[in-house]
Amino acid sequence: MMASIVFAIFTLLVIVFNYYSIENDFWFPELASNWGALDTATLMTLIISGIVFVGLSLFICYCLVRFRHKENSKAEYQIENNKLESWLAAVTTIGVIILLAPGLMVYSDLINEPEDSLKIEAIGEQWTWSFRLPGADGFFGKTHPKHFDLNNSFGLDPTDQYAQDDILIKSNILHLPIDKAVSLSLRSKDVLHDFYVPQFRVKMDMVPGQLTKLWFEPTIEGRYEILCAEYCGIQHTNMRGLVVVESEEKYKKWLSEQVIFANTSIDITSNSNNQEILSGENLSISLGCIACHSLDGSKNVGPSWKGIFGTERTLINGTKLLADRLYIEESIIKPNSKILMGFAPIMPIYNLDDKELDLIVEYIESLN
Amino acid sequence: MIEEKFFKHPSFFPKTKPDKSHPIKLYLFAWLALFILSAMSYYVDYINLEGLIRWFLITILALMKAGLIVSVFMHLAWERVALIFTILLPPIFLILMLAIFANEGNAINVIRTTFN
Amino acid sequence: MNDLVKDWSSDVSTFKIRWSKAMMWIFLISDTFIFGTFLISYMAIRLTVVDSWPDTSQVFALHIGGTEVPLLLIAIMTFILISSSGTMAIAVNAANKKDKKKSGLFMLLTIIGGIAFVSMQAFEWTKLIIDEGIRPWGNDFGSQQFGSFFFMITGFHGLHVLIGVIYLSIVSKRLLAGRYERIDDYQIVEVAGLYWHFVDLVWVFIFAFFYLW
Amino acid sequence: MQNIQLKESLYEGQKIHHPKTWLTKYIFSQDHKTVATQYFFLSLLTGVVGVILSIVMRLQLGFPGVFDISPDTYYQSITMHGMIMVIYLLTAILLGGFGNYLIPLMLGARDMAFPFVNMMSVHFYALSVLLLFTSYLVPGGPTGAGWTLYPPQVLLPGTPGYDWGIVMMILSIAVFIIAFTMGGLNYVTTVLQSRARGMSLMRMPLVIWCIFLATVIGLLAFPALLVAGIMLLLDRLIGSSFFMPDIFQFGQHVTNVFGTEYEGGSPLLFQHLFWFFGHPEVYIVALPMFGIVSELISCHARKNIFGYKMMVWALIVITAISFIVWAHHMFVAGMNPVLGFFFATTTLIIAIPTAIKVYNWVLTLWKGDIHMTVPMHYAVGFIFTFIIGGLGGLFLGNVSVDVELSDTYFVVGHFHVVMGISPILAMCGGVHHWFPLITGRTMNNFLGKIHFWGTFSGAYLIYIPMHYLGLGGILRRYYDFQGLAYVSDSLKDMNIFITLASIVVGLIQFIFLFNIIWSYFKGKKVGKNPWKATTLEWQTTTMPPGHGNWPNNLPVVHRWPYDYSVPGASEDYIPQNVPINLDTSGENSNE
Repeated sequence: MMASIVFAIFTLLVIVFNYYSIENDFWFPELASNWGALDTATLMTLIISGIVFVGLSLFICYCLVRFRHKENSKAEYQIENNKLESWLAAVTTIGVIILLAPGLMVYSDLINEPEDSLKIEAIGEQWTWSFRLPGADGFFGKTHPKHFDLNNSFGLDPTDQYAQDDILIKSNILHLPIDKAVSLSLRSKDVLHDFYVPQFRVKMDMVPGQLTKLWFEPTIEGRYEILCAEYCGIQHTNMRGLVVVESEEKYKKWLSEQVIFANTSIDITSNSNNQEILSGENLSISLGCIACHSLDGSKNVGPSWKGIFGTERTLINGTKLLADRLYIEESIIKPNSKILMGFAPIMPIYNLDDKELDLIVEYIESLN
Repeated sequence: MIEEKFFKHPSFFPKTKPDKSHPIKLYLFAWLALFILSAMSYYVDYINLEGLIRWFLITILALMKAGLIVSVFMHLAWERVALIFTILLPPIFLILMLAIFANEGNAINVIRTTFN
Repeated sequence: MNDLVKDWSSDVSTFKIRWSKAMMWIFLISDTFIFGTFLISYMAIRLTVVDSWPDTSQVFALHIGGTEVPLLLIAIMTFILISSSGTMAIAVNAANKKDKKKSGLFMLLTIIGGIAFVSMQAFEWTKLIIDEGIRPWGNDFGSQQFGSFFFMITGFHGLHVLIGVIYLSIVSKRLLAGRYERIDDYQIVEVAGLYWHFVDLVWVFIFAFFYLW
Repeated sequence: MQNIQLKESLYEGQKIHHPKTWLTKYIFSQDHKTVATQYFFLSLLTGVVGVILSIVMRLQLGFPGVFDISPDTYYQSITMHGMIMVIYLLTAILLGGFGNYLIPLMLGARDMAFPFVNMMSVHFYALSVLLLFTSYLVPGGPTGAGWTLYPPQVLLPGTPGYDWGIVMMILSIAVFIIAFTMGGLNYVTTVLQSRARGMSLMRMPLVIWCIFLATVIGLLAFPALLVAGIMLLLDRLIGSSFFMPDIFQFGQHVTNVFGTEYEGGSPLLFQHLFWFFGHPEVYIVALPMFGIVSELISCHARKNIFGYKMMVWALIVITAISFIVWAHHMFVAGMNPVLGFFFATTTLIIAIPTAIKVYNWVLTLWKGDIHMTVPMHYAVGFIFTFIIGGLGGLFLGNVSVDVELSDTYFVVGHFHVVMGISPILAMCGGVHHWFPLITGRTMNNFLGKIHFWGTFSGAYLIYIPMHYLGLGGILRRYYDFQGLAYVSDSLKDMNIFITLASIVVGLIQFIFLFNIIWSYFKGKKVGKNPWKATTLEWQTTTMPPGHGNWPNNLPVVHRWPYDYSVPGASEDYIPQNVPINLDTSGENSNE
């Protein structure tokens, strides 16, 4: 008796919590793309399964009360009732079909991208994003992992003529025109990532060594976060980007400011000090240093670079030493030789040549 | 009566040793057949058949050899039907796995050849 | 078919065979899945990789007096393994007839065949590693997965053969010592035979799909 | 008089080695009951570690930064928690523990078919657990790649334990698979080959059916995991690249241990292999729960399980289909999109037999004579949680809904309802039910009810909210949620609430452990067959059963296992080994 009442209470608690969560925004984020169909499918499943759950649960509670043990009460002896069971099976089957059929239809839209869509490539790496557009000729240049290096962080084939006018966006901010279908080709440089914008609903993994596809159509102007939805290492949480949905002309203006492949990879050759700071910055971005070393002094996986140059540092074993050029270079080449107090020895070894080392150190120094 | 039903039931006195008094000749025959089949599949490679015909022949010959070993050497041909079915049904899952993996492998290969 | 239903609905024992034999059969199904998964993964990767797969008949060729005979060693190994399987079958047959001497003799022949097979495989590995310079991380013939798959699959199969040899030696020793005669029960010989034939069976597929395909 | 001395030939190999020393009695015992107990306590021990790890995670999520839990620790905890719970606790306790104890007793056999192999199995299991925990001692600590161990990150810097933790993990899993195979061969052979006279397959209790089929699934599914593990290990140790494509990480091309670059491998292949094992694994855990619950409901509602034949066939269908649905874990993993249609369909098809089982449990309650004993509480609670879990499966199996919900907390909530709370309820119910058989004493009802209500309400308070977080797009495996614009502020409070709830529930589990120990010494002594159950294990002459289970003659089975409340019968239950002609219920007995 008591038990069944409590069971019933918990059942109803689920419904109550439904309202609570809608009140407190544990509910679909604001929809900013054409994929309302996904929400509809989810909502439909939620309603149907909710009805089934409440129905079955309350029926069980009723049984527990109605047929609880009393003095000389005896259970009915019925082995089976195939008619009833086949009815139940049939009803379930129909329900399943009702759920599945729309789902499959939506899915077929999901995997067939429209012809006239805007072609963009998104590249994931630990732990940041970068993007590439085909440029004037409308064709992506060929890429291959073996082309990756510090100056060619997109792995473009330098000899491919299609590649020359590809627009490279090294920052993790992507601008998109509103009401235009975008088809993303997703690549990964290192590990599994997953391109996910909650307001766009769709998500797809980025798998190294192959290429995956995803398409959506932004419908509301605004700035939306890009998140990594597939676990990709200790900084998984901080792998964020920004997609800015704006009007056509703004988008055109932004596009015109971006560099194309032919004009990149000139930084390291020049010599003036100012240039070096700039290219040191680029280097630190393309190396992914800033994923772990913040530039604003905030503590991250690694110590922040802001204002460390020339200060006194305390190592794990308690010894203090001055963070001079030599120390920083050593920490880059042999990262785990001197571990700072309060940090884990997880930094990978970077075998850079002297020029690149100088650039990085100069850059760190310039942050003071 | 229930007891009679039980005692008459064949499963009470199972043949713990199924009759396997096959003549040695049978094994020698299977042996010979295996040699010939192996030689044939080796020959398929030796004369450098290419394409579908090669793959078809290799697979067929391998399956024939496997059939010989399982049925004659491993005595499955003379086991009870229940056992035969139990042995031969599970590999169906492997065949399905093969189909899916082949599809997947092809898809990735296409991607790599087109985009790299 | 009627038999099928009767067995499955019978009590006590479904297969009407001895426990050890039933256990071996079930184990062999599980093992089939291991080797099946190995070969299917091999197929998947071979379909996936872009650079060409090495021409096996060239890689495994043997130079006899200047002329290059493709896959000769493998052919001989196949021959030996099939023969050992045949001798094992005869040994089992003899054991069922409670013929201790004959059964033991043919089991010894089987063991010799197994040892020969393993040693030839060892020779093949050294040849490939030292002469052809094939490594798990690359080779001069083509896709670098070739080496790793070759060493993994043949290695795993060779391990099975080795275990089989040890297993058979124990069984044959006990057989000739007359242990099974005393309890008048030669079942275990048949069980060992099942295992050995399975090893042969796996080799058939490795031969077909790795060496010839 | 029906117990006829059986021919030796049927029961060959059943030489009972009676233990001589303490060592052979408790450590190297070949008695299936002792082996079961060893499995039970070992897996409970690892389970305690798993619970502690989950508390560590929840503390970080509830109070980010307060307890100074580093990302390494967090992700290592996730990985170890998942592995321990899914493989080392649930698989081991449901098959190794319950399976070992119940199969011979319920089938009327003297012991497992191969007692020595059985003993080896539990010792290998102990070894695998040892290896698992030694991964905390190797440099870099245990692997932190998540329990799915996805390459390439599992072998790359930037993931904790990428160098030695993963090696230990794979070795441990390999040893576990050996142990499981030893045990599994035993269960299958015993069920198929050494049943009591009259015990046809269609007279087996459902729990035996379920454990049998779960073992079959395991024997066919674990090979895939073994192969995947071996290939991963080779990638790590001998520089092959099965799963490793050409990788450019942290500004340099990643090289293997021999200094050459990885090239051409396919990460997706691992995911396929892993889930070819991983999805059947769900049913390896689920089927035994089904079985236990069926027994409890039928026995404590004093009513035969409704539609026994339908239940058995549903089980067989589930077993078959469970092998062709695996890729619904990979809808957004970048596999060939066309496959999505196939796997979505098969996945929703498997919902039908599962639903039939639920209906039959409910219909068993209908017009029953329900005794709300503690085991019955657990059983009914299981039905509730399992309905939630099953319906959650409808979301994630349906491909387009899954695109929206995968990698969110909806998934976490779903599989914790299905494989977290439901197994706990089924397990504890089973322990409460069979404890008298094992010890001759009953467990304390009061403690039992506290534990039940605590765990059950915990299931609702912890996991129902998680489903809604998932609808809100909150991603799983996140270290913290600071600075996410689309996340509502109330998420913080919700996380704190969930954390507190989970800590309480975690502590409540220790009440159950205490209850076991306390009742073992102080529990109320009961006579034979306290629940008035029909199945064979309660019909042994001594309780707890002695070594060899049946002192002189093996029982003979005359009826199906659910003859409760048979009309015209003197008692409201008729044990399986009571001849039909001694009772008026012959025609009813589902022959």
